[in-house]
Amino acid sequence: MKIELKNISKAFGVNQVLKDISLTVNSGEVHALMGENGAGKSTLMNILTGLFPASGGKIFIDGEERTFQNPREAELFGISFIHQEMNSWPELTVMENLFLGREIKKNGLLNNKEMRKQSRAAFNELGVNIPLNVEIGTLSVGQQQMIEIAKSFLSNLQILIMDEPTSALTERETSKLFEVIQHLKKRGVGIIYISHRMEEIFKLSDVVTVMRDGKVIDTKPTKDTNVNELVKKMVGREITDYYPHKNTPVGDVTFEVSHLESATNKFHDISFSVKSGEILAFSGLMGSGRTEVMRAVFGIDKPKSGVIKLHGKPIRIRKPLDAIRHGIGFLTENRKDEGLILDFSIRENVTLPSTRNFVKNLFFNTKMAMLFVRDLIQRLTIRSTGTEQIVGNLSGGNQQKVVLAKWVGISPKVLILDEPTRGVDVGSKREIYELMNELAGKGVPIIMVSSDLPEVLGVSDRIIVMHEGRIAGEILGKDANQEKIMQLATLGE
Amino acid sequence: MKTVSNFLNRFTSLTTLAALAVLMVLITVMNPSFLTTNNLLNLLLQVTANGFIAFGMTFVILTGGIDLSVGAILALSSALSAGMIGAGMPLPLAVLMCVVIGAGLGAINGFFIAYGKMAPFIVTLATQMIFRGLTLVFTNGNPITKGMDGFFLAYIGQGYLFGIPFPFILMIIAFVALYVLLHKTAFGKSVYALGGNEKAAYIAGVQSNRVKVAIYTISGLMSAIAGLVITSRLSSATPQAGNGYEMFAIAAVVLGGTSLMGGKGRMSGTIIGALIIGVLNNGLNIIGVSTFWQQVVEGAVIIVAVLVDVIRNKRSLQS
Amino acid sequence: MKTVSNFLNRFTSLTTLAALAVLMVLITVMNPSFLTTNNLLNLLLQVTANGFIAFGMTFVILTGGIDLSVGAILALSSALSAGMIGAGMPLPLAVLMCVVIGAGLGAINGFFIAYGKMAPFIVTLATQMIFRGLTLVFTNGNPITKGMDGFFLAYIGQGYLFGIPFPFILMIIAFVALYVLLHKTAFGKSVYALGGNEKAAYIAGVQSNRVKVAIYTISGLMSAIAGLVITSRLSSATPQAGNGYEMFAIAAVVLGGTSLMGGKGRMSGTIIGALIIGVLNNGLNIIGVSTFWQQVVEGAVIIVAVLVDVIRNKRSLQS
Amino acid sequence: AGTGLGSSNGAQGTVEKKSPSELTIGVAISTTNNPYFVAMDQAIKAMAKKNGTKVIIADAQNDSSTQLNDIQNFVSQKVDGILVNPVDSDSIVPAIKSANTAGIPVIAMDRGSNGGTVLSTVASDNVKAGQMAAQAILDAYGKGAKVIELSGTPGASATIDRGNGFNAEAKKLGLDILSSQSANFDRTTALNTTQNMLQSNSGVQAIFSQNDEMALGAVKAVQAAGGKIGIFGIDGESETHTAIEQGTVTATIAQQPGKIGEMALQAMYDHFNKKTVKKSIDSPIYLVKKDNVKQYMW
Ligand SMILES: Nc1ncnc2c1ncn2[C@@H]1O[C@H](COP(=O)(O)OP(=O)(O)OP(=O)(O)O)[C@@H](O)[C@H]1O
Ligand SMILES: Nc1ncnc2c1ncn2[C@@H]1O[C@H](COP(=O)(O)OP(=O)(O)OP(=O)(O)O)[C@@H](O)[C@H]1O
Ligand SMILES: O[C@@H]1[C@H](O)[C@H](O)CO[C@H]1O
Ligand SMILES: [Mg+2]
Ligand SMILES: [Mg+2]
Repeated sequence: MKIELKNISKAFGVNQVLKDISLTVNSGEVHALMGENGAGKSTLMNILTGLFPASGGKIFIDGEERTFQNPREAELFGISFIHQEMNSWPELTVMENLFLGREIKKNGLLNNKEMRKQSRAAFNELGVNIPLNVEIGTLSVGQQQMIEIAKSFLSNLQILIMDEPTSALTERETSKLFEVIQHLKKRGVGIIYISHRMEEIFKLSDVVTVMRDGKVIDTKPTKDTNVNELVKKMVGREITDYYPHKNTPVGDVTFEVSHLESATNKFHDISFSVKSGEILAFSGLMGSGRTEVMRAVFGIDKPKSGVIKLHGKPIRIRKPLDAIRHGIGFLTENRKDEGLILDFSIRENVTLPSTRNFVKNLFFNTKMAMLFVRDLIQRLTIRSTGTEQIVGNLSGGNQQKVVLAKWVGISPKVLILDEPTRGVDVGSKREIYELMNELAGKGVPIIMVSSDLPEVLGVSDRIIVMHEGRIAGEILGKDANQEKIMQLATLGE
Repeated sequence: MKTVSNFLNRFTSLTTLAALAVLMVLITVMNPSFLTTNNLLNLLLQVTANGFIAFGMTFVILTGGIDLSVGAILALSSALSAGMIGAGMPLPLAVLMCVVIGAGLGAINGFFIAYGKMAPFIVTLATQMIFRGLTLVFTNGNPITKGMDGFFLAYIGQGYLFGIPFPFILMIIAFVALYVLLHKTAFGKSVYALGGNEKAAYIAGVQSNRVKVAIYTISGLMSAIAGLVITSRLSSATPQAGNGYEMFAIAAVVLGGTSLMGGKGRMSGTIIGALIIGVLNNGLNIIGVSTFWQQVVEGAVIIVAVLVDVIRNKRSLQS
Repeated sequence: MKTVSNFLNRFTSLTTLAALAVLMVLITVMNPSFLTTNNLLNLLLQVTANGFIAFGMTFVILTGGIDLSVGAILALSSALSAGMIGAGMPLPLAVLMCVVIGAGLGAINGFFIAYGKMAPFIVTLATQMIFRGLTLVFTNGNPITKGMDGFFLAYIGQGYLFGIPFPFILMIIAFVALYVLLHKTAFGKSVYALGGNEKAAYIAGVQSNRVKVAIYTISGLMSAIAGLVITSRLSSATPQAGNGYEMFAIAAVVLGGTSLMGGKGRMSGTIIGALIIGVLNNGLNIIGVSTFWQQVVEGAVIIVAVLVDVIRNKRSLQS
Repeated sequence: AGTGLGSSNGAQGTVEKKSPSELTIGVAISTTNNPYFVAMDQAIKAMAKKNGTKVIIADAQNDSSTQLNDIQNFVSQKVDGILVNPVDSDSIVPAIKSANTAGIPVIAMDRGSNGGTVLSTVASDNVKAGQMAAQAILDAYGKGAKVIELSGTPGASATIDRGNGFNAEAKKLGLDILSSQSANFDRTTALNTTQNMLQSNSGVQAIFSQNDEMALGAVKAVQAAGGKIGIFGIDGESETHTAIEQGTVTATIAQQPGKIGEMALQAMYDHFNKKTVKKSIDSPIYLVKKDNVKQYMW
């Protein structure tokens, strides 16, 4: 199958997000799509698969013009789209999720036997083993992502679109996915692969298209380009160091956690401390309990026992508000569920944890809030139409930056970041690191949970590695390398 | 033992079942005449009207919707078909018409909700007023009794089959049919999908508008059947029939463990929920609780039953 | 002109205002006596009870909740304080007690909803039954009139200030106070946030449980004030007072453009919504629409008004 | 309308003699949402207590099928007799029949049954009450008097009967009925509805209210409007008596709900004492005006 997008344009109201885009994708090739946050990648794919209509332009499939009315129609035609944000039903079982909207019937009733058979076949092809009758809400994010991928195997797959599929996968799951992609390619499936991870692009793709500001900047065979060239085309300028140098010294211990014990058996005996101006990374495999630790520290989940100290004094945190009052900020890893109110504006989202700062004489001062948020939008280069834009209409990466702005906005004394750069483009990542350095420079201790090893190695002063709910070890940033971390993370398994 | 409880747990919420059992034991202790065959048969009969409506309501609530117009649909479809009977339409045809009218009124709700993108609460609140008003206009406020005692109609609400009230058997048939529809067909899955995540449902190709029209149609249809049973039992169609029934049906569904947010719940819970409400109504009478206190007790039982369910779910999440 | 419409648009939904205007024009055409000062003053007076309740309901609905117990709270707080008056409590104190009781009953709802993690619909359905039952128990089913004609109480519902009915002035005061609370304070922000995404709001430091208790308390308190006005207007507290008022209040809130899903809406819309319902009730009486048809017309107006709003919103999104 | 099924209870001679203290009586009330029925309910309870009779009271909340359930529950509990105040006279028939089949004697209160067999009907005539109200208005204001009507809950039998009686008689007597609106038998609703009706109808001389609750609401509307309008109710609530004394209500057609209840229970006692019970016991209705207000009270 050959897909040709010709002169596609799209405007949301006055916001012209796609301008005259042309792109060709062939079967049997992996076509990487790159571009800054908000460049229009997801929107383009949504148009191709019939989720939105285009404002202009045409789509040709094998030379014939075609417009899909809805995603299902595209899928029946062989074009599957694994969205950036997962579209699943946590309360339904794995098999129900797999077959929703495409159930196999026999005499009008569900043919569970056949569906089970096909599910197993799809999982086999993916090389995963997931039980079929558990609710998927109880599975890890990685497993859920694998199910999304398995879904596309159930149809007559000809073109597969993946929008940042690895952002929630473990190393092992990621390499499994890459094997699958190679296999699909051999089967003649064409793949459109959207990612902000350079190494993946070079490992996987045959062709790469770079988008910027809703336009195609260039399309090239991957082998004819390199990281620096791609970055320059995406960002419009040269980036030399991806992990800006942090040159502020580390001070005294300011924040301490000792003997923290999970109430639900997710982690045990967690003790650590952070010094002022220090960036402490938590590394480990997914599911090792890092997020759970931070949730307990921040008062979202109640720990069984443990002591938290700020500046040497024990503090009680029973709910997030207590933590916020002590100046602790926590960027959660799941922006859609826990980070944002999608229907609200950027201003409303950003000022939520710092509402009290804008109250003057009992009343909330909206003007002040707008100025404040405008400033943060600039600082974090959030691509938007202004402080009043609805967050749900931002691109994924820009939504992530709004969550960050929210916590930077409380002027934190301690900042906890869980996967802070998930879905963020290279240029913006660098800005986030700079911001972290700047805060550290002011003496703010920063705890960063990250599954991105280069990032962990690139920005942290010290690294704690977790394994199955316990701290497996600690390495200074300057002594660390991938092997050492992985060894602790797996305890040599 | 373990497997029985496992089976039951898969079939319905054990808490709800336990609540029902506790209630029945308490009432029996206070007045043993509760546990006579005769009274239990009455109980089954009394549960049917709410049962039918609550089954339809389960579909509606599973999609995250609500149907406040069920009682008014019951009245209007009964009145119109009673009028047809009075005008000489053969009973079987009139019964069929009643069901068709109920389904049609439900479809009107569904149409506004799906294609008008309006909140189910407000649409069905408005149609409740409209349908009830039309019932009054049509009946001129009077009960309709002419020609209402033919055997065919009488049997629907008053007949017995193998010593069991026929409407209860009808209710079990409806239950099985809707159970299969909800749990064993693609349509059923799309009902859950819509309630769980409408956007995802759209992307997966669920035809949300059609599904919505269908579930409100089912709800209307079930209300009409409940109307038939009542009309038959009373040998008359009254303009005030079904007034306030929406609340009992919703209570039955929620007591049965279905979430008002949609996406979560089971048909089997609803039948237990309806039984709890039936037992309460019947039992409080039998033990002679004064009428003013009856409402208080009913409200309290609802709170306690739902609270226990919430606590149990929380506990099971943690373990 | 542009700025006026801009201002209004920021203040409230223009569609709702337009619907109100159209309705008033239509009624005036059919019977000019609608547009007399006298009738308009009556209208204002008649809107107050629903107005108070709908203001409280706006907070509740903004958090994605619902309060079905408002009418029962109105009755119970009125009856209890009327009983106190009968027992010789000084009027100002009894009036204060009425408000305190209403707030307390609302807090009970909030407590179950927040700390019991139960669905607002089911909690307030159950407390509706409980509070109404207790009212009947307390009053023994009879109106309370003893000592109800003291000036202080009479003024609340029957007084005039500068030629305007005092309860309307009271309603405007409540409106302004709640408007400021909702739109200009940190508390108001947390009400919206809770309705927008409860989890995210909680993590951002919103004390969801406390906010919930607070909003149901406000709703109970407003219901009690509505009860005071009614008791004062009738010089008696009746056990059936407020029956079904929840539906009018919810309708006013939704007509005013507040989403039943929570997170979106405005106080100012609610006042227009309440006026629309008041104009309908008053106007249909005045133009002499037959009792049976009144419900039909009211239901139809609600549907049309909400539908027009949906269409307008869709249009404004597309442009 | 009688039916063929009624013969089952013709066996008055075979009734087992029982004293009041040996009896269990089921009482099915249409609704206790109204002082009128509360009075009936309380009178029955008080009298039963005095005589050592066990009564079980069921409130149908104005729903016919709930009332059928209530009566079937009585039947399955094998009560000795049933007093029923029907939600409406048509839809009560199957309930009466099921008691007939079980051989349990039934006495209807306040409203009759259009089928089945009742031992007796103790009622005041609602049609007549409406007619009396029309007559009273004529007496006070003469031919051509301008009247507005507050009607009860749409579809309720009292609404229908009183409305029919009143309107037919008013036509005959030459009253000028300007408008009729429902206020649901409810006081608050009546206050607003009356205000609105006074607004659109000028020169109103009298208000006919189908019950006292609404009449008391109308009083407030008339007071607020500041005119002098005659108000005529039905029921005879004690509060209305006070209002008549004070002159805010002109007259009411008093029924005696408590008496109805007592007479019904007495008839049941008589039945079990093997006395003959009259098929129809008329609970008299009275026109209560200022001059005879002390005479009749609930
Ligand atoms: N529904 C919508 N309404 C209005 N604007 C929208 C909508 N969806 C997307 N946009 C805007 O379109 C632009 C492109 O967004 P898109 O999601 O396609 O970016 P992206 O390239 O996928 O970015 P990311 O890498 O962050 O995922 C953004 O400026 C975004 O704000
Ligand atoms: N063994 C498990 N089975 C299923 N779900 C799990 C398991 N362990 C963790 N989870 C879930 O996966 C999510 C992430 O896990 P957790 O927070 O423990 O690990 P993490 O180290 O932060 O990993 P991540 O990189 O995914 O954030 C949590 O929501 C948790 O509930
Ligand atoms: O007879 C009663 C009373 O008059 C009451 O006020 C309303 O219902 C009627 O049936
Ligand atoms: Mg994207
Ligand atoms: Mg994590």
